[in-house]
Amino acid sequence: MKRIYLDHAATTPVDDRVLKAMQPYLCERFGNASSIHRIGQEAKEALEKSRQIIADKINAHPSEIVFTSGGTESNNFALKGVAFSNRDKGRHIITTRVEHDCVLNSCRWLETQGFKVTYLGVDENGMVRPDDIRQAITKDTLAVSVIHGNNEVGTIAPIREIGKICREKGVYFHTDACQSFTKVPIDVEKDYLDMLTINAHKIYGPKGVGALYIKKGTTIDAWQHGGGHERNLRSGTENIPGIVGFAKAVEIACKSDVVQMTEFRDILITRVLSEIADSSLRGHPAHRLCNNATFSFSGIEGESLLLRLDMHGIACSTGSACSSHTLEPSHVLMAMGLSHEDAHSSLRFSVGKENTAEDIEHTVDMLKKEVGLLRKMSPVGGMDVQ
Amino acid sequence: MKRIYLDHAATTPVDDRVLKAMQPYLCERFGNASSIHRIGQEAKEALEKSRQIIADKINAHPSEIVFTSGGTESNNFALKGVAFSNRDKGRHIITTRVEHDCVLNSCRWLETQGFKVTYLGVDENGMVRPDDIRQAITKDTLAVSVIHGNNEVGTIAPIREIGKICREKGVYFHTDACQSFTKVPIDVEKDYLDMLTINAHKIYGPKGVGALYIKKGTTIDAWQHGGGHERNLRSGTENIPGIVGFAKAVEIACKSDVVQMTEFRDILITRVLSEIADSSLRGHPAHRLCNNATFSFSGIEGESLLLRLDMHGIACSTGSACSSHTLEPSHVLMAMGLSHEDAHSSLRFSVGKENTAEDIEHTVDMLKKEVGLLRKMSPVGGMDVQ
Amino acid sequence: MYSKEVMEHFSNPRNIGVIEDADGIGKVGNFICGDIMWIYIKVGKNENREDIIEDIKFKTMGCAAAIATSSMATELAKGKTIVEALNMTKQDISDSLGGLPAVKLHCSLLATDALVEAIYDYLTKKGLPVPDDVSKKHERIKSELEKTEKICLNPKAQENSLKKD
Amino acid sequence: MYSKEVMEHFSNPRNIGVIEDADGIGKVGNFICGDIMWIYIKVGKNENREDIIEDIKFKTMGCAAAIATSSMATELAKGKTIVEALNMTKQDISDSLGGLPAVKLHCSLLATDALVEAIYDYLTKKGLPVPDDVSKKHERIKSELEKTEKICLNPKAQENSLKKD
Ligand SMILES: Cc1ncc(COP(=O)(O)O)c(C=O)c1O
Ligand SMILES: Cc1ncc(COP(=O)(O)O)c(C=O)c1O
Repeated sequence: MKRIYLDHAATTPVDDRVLKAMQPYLCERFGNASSIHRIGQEAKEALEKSRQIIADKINAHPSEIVFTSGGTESNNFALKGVAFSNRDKGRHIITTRVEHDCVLNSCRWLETQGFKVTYLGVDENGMVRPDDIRQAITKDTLAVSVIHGNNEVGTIAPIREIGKICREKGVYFHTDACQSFTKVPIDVEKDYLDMLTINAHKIYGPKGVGALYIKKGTTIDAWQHGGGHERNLRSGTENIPGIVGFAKAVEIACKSDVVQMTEFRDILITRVLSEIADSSLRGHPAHRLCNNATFSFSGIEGESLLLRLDMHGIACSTGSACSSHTLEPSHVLMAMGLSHEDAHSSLRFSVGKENTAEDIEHTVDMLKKEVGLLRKMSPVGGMDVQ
Repeated sequence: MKRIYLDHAATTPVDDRVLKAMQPYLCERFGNASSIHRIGQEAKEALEKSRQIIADKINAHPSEIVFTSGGTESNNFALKGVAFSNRDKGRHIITTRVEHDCVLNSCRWLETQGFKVTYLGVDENGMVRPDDIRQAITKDTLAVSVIHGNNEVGTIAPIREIGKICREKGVYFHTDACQSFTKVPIDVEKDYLDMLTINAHKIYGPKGVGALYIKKGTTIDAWQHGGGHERNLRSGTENIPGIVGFAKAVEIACKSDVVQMTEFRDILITRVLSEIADSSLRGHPAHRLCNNATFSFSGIEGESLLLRLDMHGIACSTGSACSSHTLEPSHVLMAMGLSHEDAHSSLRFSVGKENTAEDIEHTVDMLKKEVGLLRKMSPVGGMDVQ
Repeated sequence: MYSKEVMEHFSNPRNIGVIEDADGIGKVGNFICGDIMWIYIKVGKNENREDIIEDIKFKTMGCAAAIATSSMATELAKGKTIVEALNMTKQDISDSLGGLPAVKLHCSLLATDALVEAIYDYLTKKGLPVPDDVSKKHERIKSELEKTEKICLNPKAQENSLKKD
Repeated sequence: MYSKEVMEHFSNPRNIGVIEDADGIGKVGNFICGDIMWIYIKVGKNENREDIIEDIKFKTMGCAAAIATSSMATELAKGKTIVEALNMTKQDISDSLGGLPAVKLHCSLLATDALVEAIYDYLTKKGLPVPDDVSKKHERIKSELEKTEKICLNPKAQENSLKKD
């Protein structure tokens, strides 16, 4: 059975070219970039070359890139680092109800440390309203953090507009771009960004590597203390193979992949909506990530559909976390105003560059079959569909 | 020119068997361990199997192992997590003046957050006195953190004795075992450990992976917040290839490697002390890591000796950080009571399992030659040597 | 994550469907977790003239555990006397399925609840005496259903959810 | 980390040694960084009867930058008049070496200081007039030396050091 992986928003395989770039730095050029001997200096060079590549991609200066262990660390660092460093200037942070949990839970933790957080709502498409942000900013506001491409429903936030508001009001603007990086163009200057979170394992790079862009002049405390690596902003022996792989992944990301993913996503959306009754697209119809197709199928619980597709070798993800780890429906879908039932009946497909047109067609065929089967089992709306 | 790497305390190459174990998890079994489809569950299995291997090595239960991005993160997490979680019970932490910077700088940061830290001195061999710890513990003391195998001079602390004192007094005991792990036996039960920091890149595993052992029942806050990974103690998509590599590195670590490293270390020490005048061994003569040989060569600055050896393809490290990043001499050597001059004239050789007897002999030969040359240049004590 | 038995019952669930002229119907659901389970029973007599569950069908919207427990519960109940069926515990179901993940244990409770409700429905419809513990269970199930429905309408409830990737 | 020129002078330093009958000796050192530099000069006359540095040697204990700057400074000074030599700046030395890492810039200052001290020694020994700026420099160098020696004896100074691996 051929495996069809449609869960690229969760993680991606490492691209062969990325692996090839990493390999020399594992066994041969394995030096510690802090060592002054040749083998250490080789590592250092690889580190700085990687930093340059990533900086170039977002129009930043290399000295503004701090490598981390991933998106979670970058988001924790950005929010906590800025909050602790500026606590005498203010105690208020603004974010949204559709952030990734690492932003939300960093904010919740900051609330236990004397900070105040505003969690802004979104519209039914998962879109935050820039005007809400403008209105939420007070004299006490330190920073605004808004997810760029939503990991669950794919909605793309208007970061340039939000960034402009923040710059005008003199508050820091951070965006979590783990899902959008290399898919949606990002220019830290034009987007008025002060901080930007990116990671490697969503773009065919290795797990355990990320970065935080920190605009020059930003007041931020280190969050991981130690030997003073990364210009004293993030200590810890640099994961050179991982960082080299990250840079390679950035280097090979290309427009044509985005075009192809968009095409596949659109086939998926068009066929599902037209061929499966009582199915709805979640997230913004136009402003959405090129690889995200999230649906609700009424009368069906997402996890069972996911597992039945898995039996056909098709990997996707529930919009809801219920099925795996907690019993509560996705906070993102709930923030968009979905009922519990609709939230539970959601499934996320996220396409990747290695998918084929047949993968997509086969997925829709299997989806139709399994939705039909599960609806036959379902007491809810089961009579009138199929 | 053959390269002779004698800086294994800084980092090690990845063992071929480790690389082989990691490889499938990069490109094929690349799943996110939180995903419930098969490819995610495969990753989850690999994760839990790795956790078991590491737990077994230190006589812990798998649920007591939390994976992190490295030794620095583990140390930050241990100290800050316990401090913040127990701040209503006390504000005092005890550590030593010979810790790695990630412990020292975490402590210094905690001092800015209302905690009090005692930095205990050591004797001229870099050995902490358990009795000093006993006396430093007050009613306000939350935790004691002592480095197991010192990264600069190789001295091994009597953690069992210290652990016993801490257990009796009811304070948490943490040890940073990045240098000693797999070299000195560790048993979390017998050593009365509440927390233990280990990492992979010092034992022929990959960079960017570490773990913190946290004894069941320990009161500790998560330090990196997010999706609730690692039993809600450390969020962030698990670096499966890294973790699998870490476990493999632990699995292949063996007694015979330790025996061989000890032998090479002893040849190095014996030849240097007998053949190079005015050279002294730093660190404890008996209680020392099997791979560490740190010397002072009077009249010579460490960095220049390091770089001259580097020209012969021999990689080692200065005891002092002066040469690379700051101008101050090693805090460890200073804590041992060395003069600035002696501290600056130190060099650390750390052998590894892939070294050969010839590597060691050749290194001593080159060392003799270069020490002679640099002493000819030196105004200090240059007349009476060589 | 799931045992082989769970996956087997989830892949090939037994007793799916409705019984048009059912003697009793039990409808339960935990809206927060998103599981809804309906059980239909047809009651007959055994050689001792005791009420037995002659036929049983279910309709479930829910996760794999919910579907598997529905399937297993109906399998186990079929042919049992009403007294025996009422004595079936969530532990019996989860054991028969080779265990359930901790967060999914509630699914097996849901299945026994649905069965209790179906029997309660049968007894009350027929005007038969309802044993005390069955009434009590029925009250508990009813009140829990109302409670979860209330939480669903309370937007605060969703603020603590965790989602990974 | 270091330029090619620095590595070249470090690998093959020029003018190592002592001048037994030196006309002036300059001894400077930054004990905290661990660099100690001694410069010996032999003074002669050029065709205009000006004092020139006829021969120059050094002894240095220090990092690669300290050795390379000693080597470069002596190379540059050799043959220069005393006035020219005094005008040599740390920038001149670091430029001639293709630049130095920021943390190592002080090494080039050390080399010019050693040269100033050697010339000061020569002038005072000979009873020659010491230009004002040379006296001033000498005072600064002396007081800095005392300062760093004091820090060395103060155990607090070492508490802020950073060491990686
Ligand atoms: C939007 C978003 N932010 C943050 C993260 C966390 O990144 P990481 O898994 O690298 O910690 C993810 C994915 O996991 C994500 O999708
Ligand atoms: C004793 C000790 N602790 C902590 C660390 C930090 O570990 P890492 O480099 O994995 O962050 C190191 C080495 O770098 C070490 O030697």
